Amino acid sequence: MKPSLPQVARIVQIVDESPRVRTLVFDLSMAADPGQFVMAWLPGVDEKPFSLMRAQPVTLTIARVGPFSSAVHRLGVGDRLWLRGPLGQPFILPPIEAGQPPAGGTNGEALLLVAGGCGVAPLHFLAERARAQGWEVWVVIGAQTAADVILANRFAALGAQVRIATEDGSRGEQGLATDAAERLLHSTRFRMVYACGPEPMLEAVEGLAQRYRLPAQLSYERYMRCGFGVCGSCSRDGWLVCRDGPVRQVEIQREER
Amino acid sequence: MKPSLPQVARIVQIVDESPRVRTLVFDLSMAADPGQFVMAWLPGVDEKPFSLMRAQPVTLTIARVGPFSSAVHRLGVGDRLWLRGPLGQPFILPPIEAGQPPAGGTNGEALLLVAGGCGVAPLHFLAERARAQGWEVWVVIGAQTAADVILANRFAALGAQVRIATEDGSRGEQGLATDAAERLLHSTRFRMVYACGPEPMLEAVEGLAQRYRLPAQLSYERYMRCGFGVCGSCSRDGWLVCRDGPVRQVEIQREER
Amino acid sequence: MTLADLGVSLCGIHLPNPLILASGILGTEAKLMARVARAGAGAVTAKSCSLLPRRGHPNPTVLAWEHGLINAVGLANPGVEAEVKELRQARALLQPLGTALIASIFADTVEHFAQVAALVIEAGPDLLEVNISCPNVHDEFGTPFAADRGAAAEVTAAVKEAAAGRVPVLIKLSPNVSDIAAIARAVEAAEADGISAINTVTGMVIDLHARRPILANRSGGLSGPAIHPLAVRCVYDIYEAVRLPIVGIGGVSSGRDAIEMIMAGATAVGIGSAVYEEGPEVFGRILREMADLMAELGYERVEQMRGVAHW
Amino acid sequence: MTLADLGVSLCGIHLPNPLILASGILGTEAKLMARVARAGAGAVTAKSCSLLPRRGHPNPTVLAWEHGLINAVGLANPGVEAEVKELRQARALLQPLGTALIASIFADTVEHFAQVAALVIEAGPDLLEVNISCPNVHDEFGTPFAADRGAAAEVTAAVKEAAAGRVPVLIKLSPNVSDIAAIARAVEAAEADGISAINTVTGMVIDLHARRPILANRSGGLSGPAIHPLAVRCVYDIYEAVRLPIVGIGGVSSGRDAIEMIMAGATAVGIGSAVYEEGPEVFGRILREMADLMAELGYERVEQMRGVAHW
Ligand SMILES: Cc1cc2nc3c(=O)[nH]c(=O)nc-3n(C[C@H](O)[C@H](O)[C@H](O)COP(=O)(O)OP(=O)(O)OC[C@H]3O[C@@H](n4cnc5c(N)ncnc54)[C@H](O)[C@@H]3O)c2cc1C
Ligand SMILES: Cc1cc2nc3c(=O)[nH]c(=O)nc-3n(C[C@H](O)[C@H](O)[C@H](O)COP(=O)(O)OP(=O)(O)OC[C@H]3O[C@@H](n4cnc5c(N)ncnc54)[C@H](O)[C@@H]3O)c2cc1C
Ligand SMILES: Cc1cc2nc3c(=O)[nH]c(=O)nc-3n(C[C@H](O)[C@H](O)[C@H](O)COP(=O)(O)O)c2cc1C
Ligand SMILES: Cc1cc2nc3c(=O)[nH]c(=O)nc-3n(C[C@H](O)[C@H](O)[C@H](O)COP(=O)(O)O)c2cc1C
Ligand code: FES
Ligand code: FES
Repeated sequence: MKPSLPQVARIVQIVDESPRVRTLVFDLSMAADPGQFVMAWLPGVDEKPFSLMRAQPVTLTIARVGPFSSAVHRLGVGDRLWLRGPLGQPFILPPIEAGQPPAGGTNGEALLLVAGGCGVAPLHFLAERARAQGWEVWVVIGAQTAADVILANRFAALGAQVRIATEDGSRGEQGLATDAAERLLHSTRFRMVYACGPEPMLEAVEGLAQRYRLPAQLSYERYMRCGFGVCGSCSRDGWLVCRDGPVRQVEIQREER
Repeated sequence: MKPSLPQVARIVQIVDESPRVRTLVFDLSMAADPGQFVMAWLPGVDEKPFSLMRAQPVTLTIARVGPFSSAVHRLGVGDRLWLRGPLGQPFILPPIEAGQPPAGGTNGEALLLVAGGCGVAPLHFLAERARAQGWEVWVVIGAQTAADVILANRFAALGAQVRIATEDGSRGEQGLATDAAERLLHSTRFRMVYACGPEPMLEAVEGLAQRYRLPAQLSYERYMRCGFGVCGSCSRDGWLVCRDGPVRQVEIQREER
Repeated sequence: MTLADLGVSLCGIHLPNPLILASGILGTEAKLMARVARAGAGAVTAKSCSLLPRRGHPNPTVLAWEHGLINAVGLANPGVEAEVKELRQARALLQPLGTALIASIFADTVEHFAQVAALVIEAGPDLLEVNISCPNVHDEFGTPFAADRGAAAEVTAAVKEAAAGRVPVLIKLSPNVSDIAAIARAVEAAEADGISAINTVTGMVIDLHARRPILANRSGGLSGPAIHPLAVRCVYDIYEAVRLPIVGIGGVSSGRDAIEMIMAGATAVGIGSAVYEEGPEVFGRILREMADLMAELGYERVEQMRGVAHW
Repeated sequence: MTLADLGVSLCGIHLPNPLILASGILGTEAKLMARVARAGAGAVTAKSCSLLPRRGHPNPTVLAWEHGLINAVGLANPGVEAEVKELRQARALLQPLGTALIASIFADTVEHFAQVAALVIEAGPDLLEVNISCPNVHDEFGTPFAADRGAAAEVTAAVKEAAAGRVPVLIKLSPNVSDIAAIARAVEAAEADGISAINTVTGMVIDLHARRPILANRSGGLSGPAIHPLAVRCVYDIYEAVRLPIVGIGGVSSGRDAIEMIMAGATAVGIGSAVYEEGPEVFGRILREMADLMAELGYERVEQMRGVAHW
């Protein structure tokens, strides 16, 4: 058995991304890939899963939505959280064929990342990896209102193309992230679609990917206990979010006619 | 914890060395060094330590002296014994300095092996290793009577110089192994003395080595339970035969005057 | 040697092979149980259910330490009403595969045990497992039913009456007792059809930096490789004490471990924590290892190995 | 942080550090105990002795499996008369090192416990440990003294009377019970000076080719890493139940494990099977790890950590 007890980690930096979302940087590094997650324990409070926003050092982007995330938001620099992981299956970048993508170029193919809510965290980690391999990366960040849009300039700093969609139109395009994604799919040649966010968004992205005949990788959330495929708490019809996921690979469907 | 449960092994060959001693060859190999031993289990009978006479394949030379060894002697080819090991500290060959010992030569230094009773078994393993490294090897085999002399021609076949001493003079020199050893120490320049046999013989060899200002390596026996330094059954004044030994390194003593 | 040769009969129910998914591992959903069945299990046990839904303990509830797992899920379950629906669906999915379905129940009182049993049987499981490792509320010390001969026998008798012969009843014993054979005898006298042994071993892991037990419940149940020799001893002791078939459970993660359980006296073998390392596919690997070992050892049928370590 | 800061007081006896060689490990000879003391142990416990010499069980008696050891040495010992000589010699060798000496006894009846106690005390050990994990011959089921509140209390009272205040008495409890805290309370009521917990956990390893348990005694006692969380839980439960000092024993093989025991409530920590991996030098390594961890956690004295996992 590979041990997976929680490791203590100290917060070394806190960045407020929005009124409800902050990014915590820890004094701990892990060998992990984008899309993988950790179980974060706050003694006496709870233990919950969070996607890695970065692994070296470990960085989490956490929305204040309930008791546990609120308790985490009350922590300051120097305070501790206990982490176990990395857990789960990561996003996979498309294999690079000989000489492709050329440094700085894309050979006409790009990666499309669609993020809703805290889904930006693992997708930022993915964008970083993809850019390092030379991929052209397009990101659509969806939010309800301008104040909820997070990490946009961080993506831009990576050299990714950023599109913002807010439901109230207060920043970027007005509408859902998937509307903005569809407009991009019209105009640009993509190799793969990645998405992380609320389940209705993932469903819509899956539909889009199918329509545009692209493979997709979608990251899901479920209540978790073990985080490693034993307790059955996170089952989606027999598919375990913690072990088989959180990232689900969707192949290009054969056309039905 | 490295596991050390018994492994089943089948006897593939039996060689009668004397009326009381036979050599059993098993269908099992171990990474082990001369001087190391195994615990041999016969279900429903007992478990006892035996020195490896060879490790690849595992070979044991066993004297019929009591209940367990008699039970082992009743086994035939195809029968099974259960072995755990290798255990204990091995004999160590002297470090080879650059170009020494020259292939086939000895630079005027040889190794002296003194064997009593079943002590021949680990010393045969040692002789094999030493010869392979090019050492000149002298062996003294002690026994009560000619019928008890074992493995003599096997040593000879390795190219070792063999001296036999029997207490009744029925084969080789008359007297104790240590008497014959002393005569050799007079005439030949040795680098190291190795001995395995009854404890009084080991004591005498230690005395000889000290007199001739040679380092010695002596292999001891004690009743054993765990075989790995936990139960304390095999203690010789705090020195554990199973774990610290069975081979004891005796450095050249400073001259007292 | 084909996999068909691994078939066994447990309380008159045919299992295509002796490996059973243990309760509480992946037994929360019909489709998940079907997945484990497809991976090779001869039977699957559902997560234990109670009369009313239970949220279970707060997290952390399940951890992996160096030599096994520790959990204090706290018997979270959706209650027997929802469970019956899940079991019905599971039954439909398992039937074509030939995999047996085992329902598992627990309760806080003897009466509630009987009630849940009567309700859960409506779903038509092939066997009913009764988890008596929960505290006995009739007992002033809160001793678990499984730690008391009288309480264990009472639960057994009540569930047997509720089952009314419609389904064989397995009583699942706890290793946290000084004499598991005595409990087994009491349960046999109360006419259990079989025994499952063992449930988890109570333990605790403390985090030095947090200065407290990691599990929110403080203590939890140890499972996995660390408890295997303890489980083998329990099965061995029970086999000496009673004539009932035994489902041997505890730290089985290889064909060797499974056959060891059978030689100790088990009719079938539960697999729980081993799912941790490699997922449901662990069933296929253990079955292949069992078949290879049986060929090596010269056995043709699983029953030939049962109890041979007793002499 | 110097090693001196690791000193603790156990039942009024000063130990230079909290690590104690557990009974039955390397405790057969005075010179062997002295060697362990030189390797760093704060106290050493001798192998348990009985009134008369005992050969113990035939081999195999001690095995290493993947996650620990299993043994059925069968309490082989030279009898109390020879033991007293060995203990006297041990005492002479340990005194200059500042290492405490703990005698260990067992017997088949309450009366014999008192007799061995009275005799062994003549050797002048610093503490007396009473191993009650052996079967109680007064009990019709052969229940171990450690599994029965009444029997445990009786032995405690008898040994305390024999000791007559000349040496503090530690009662060593078995984990093979359903409620170790209840036994601890009984032992406290009978005026034990401290509790050692735990002894080994009963288990079994079967060899598939031999088709039988490997130990000649069939079952044996599990120790080492596999039992550590079980031992921590026992110490935690006992600490909640009684006010006596506790020697926490079971699977301790690192500074982390030792501090975990202390946080669970242990005053001192027994080390047995960990000797398997690296010999008596394991004491030095664990002490260094403890010192480093205490510095990291901000503790200056061992007592500051005691029981902090309770809140
Ligand atoms: C694989 C995985 C990765 C995750 N990664 C992240 C992450 O990177 N950042 C993050 O903040 N959370 C993430 N979560 C969610 C996180 O685990 C918790 O569910 C979240 O912190 C809420 O816990 P709580 O106790 O504070 O509130 P709860 O009481 O559990 O939830 C309060 C309400 O908020 C809703 N909610 C839960 N999560 C979110 C969310 N992320 N955004 C909006 N509403 C939510 C719940 O459905 C509920 O209605 C992830 C979950 C999974 C399974
Ligand atoms: C490290 C180690 C290596 C050993 N290697 C070998 C080996 O290679 N071959 C081997 O035959 N034995 C070897 N032995 C001895 C072996 O373990 C048993 O002691 C021996 O087989 C006797 O066991 P038994 O039950 O048959 O007789 P027991 O009843 O134990 O002994 C009967 C009598 O024979 C004596 N005796 C024990 N061993 C011998 C012996 N080798 N020669 C003559 N008398 C003896 C005993 O002292 C006793 O008086 C070794 C022992 C140790 C500790
Ligand atoms: C996470 C988890 C949850 C469990 N839940 C239950 C349960 O609900 N009912 C039950 O009878 N046993 C439950 N158990 C115990 C197992 O069924 C099994 O008896 C135990 O884990 C030993 O087997 P193993 O070592 O193969 O895991 C659970 C075990 C684990 C690890
Ligand atoms: C080989 C062996 C012999 C033992 N003999 C005794 C004994 O004589 N008396 C006793 O009280 N405990 C005995 N024990 C139990 C240990 O003292 C200790 O309680 C147990 O091994 C748990 O600690 P550990 O995991 O550190 O080994 C023995 C343990 C082993 C492994
Ligand atoms: S959280 Fe336990 S199986 Fe996914
Ligand atoms: S045989 Fe157990 S210590 Fe040597």
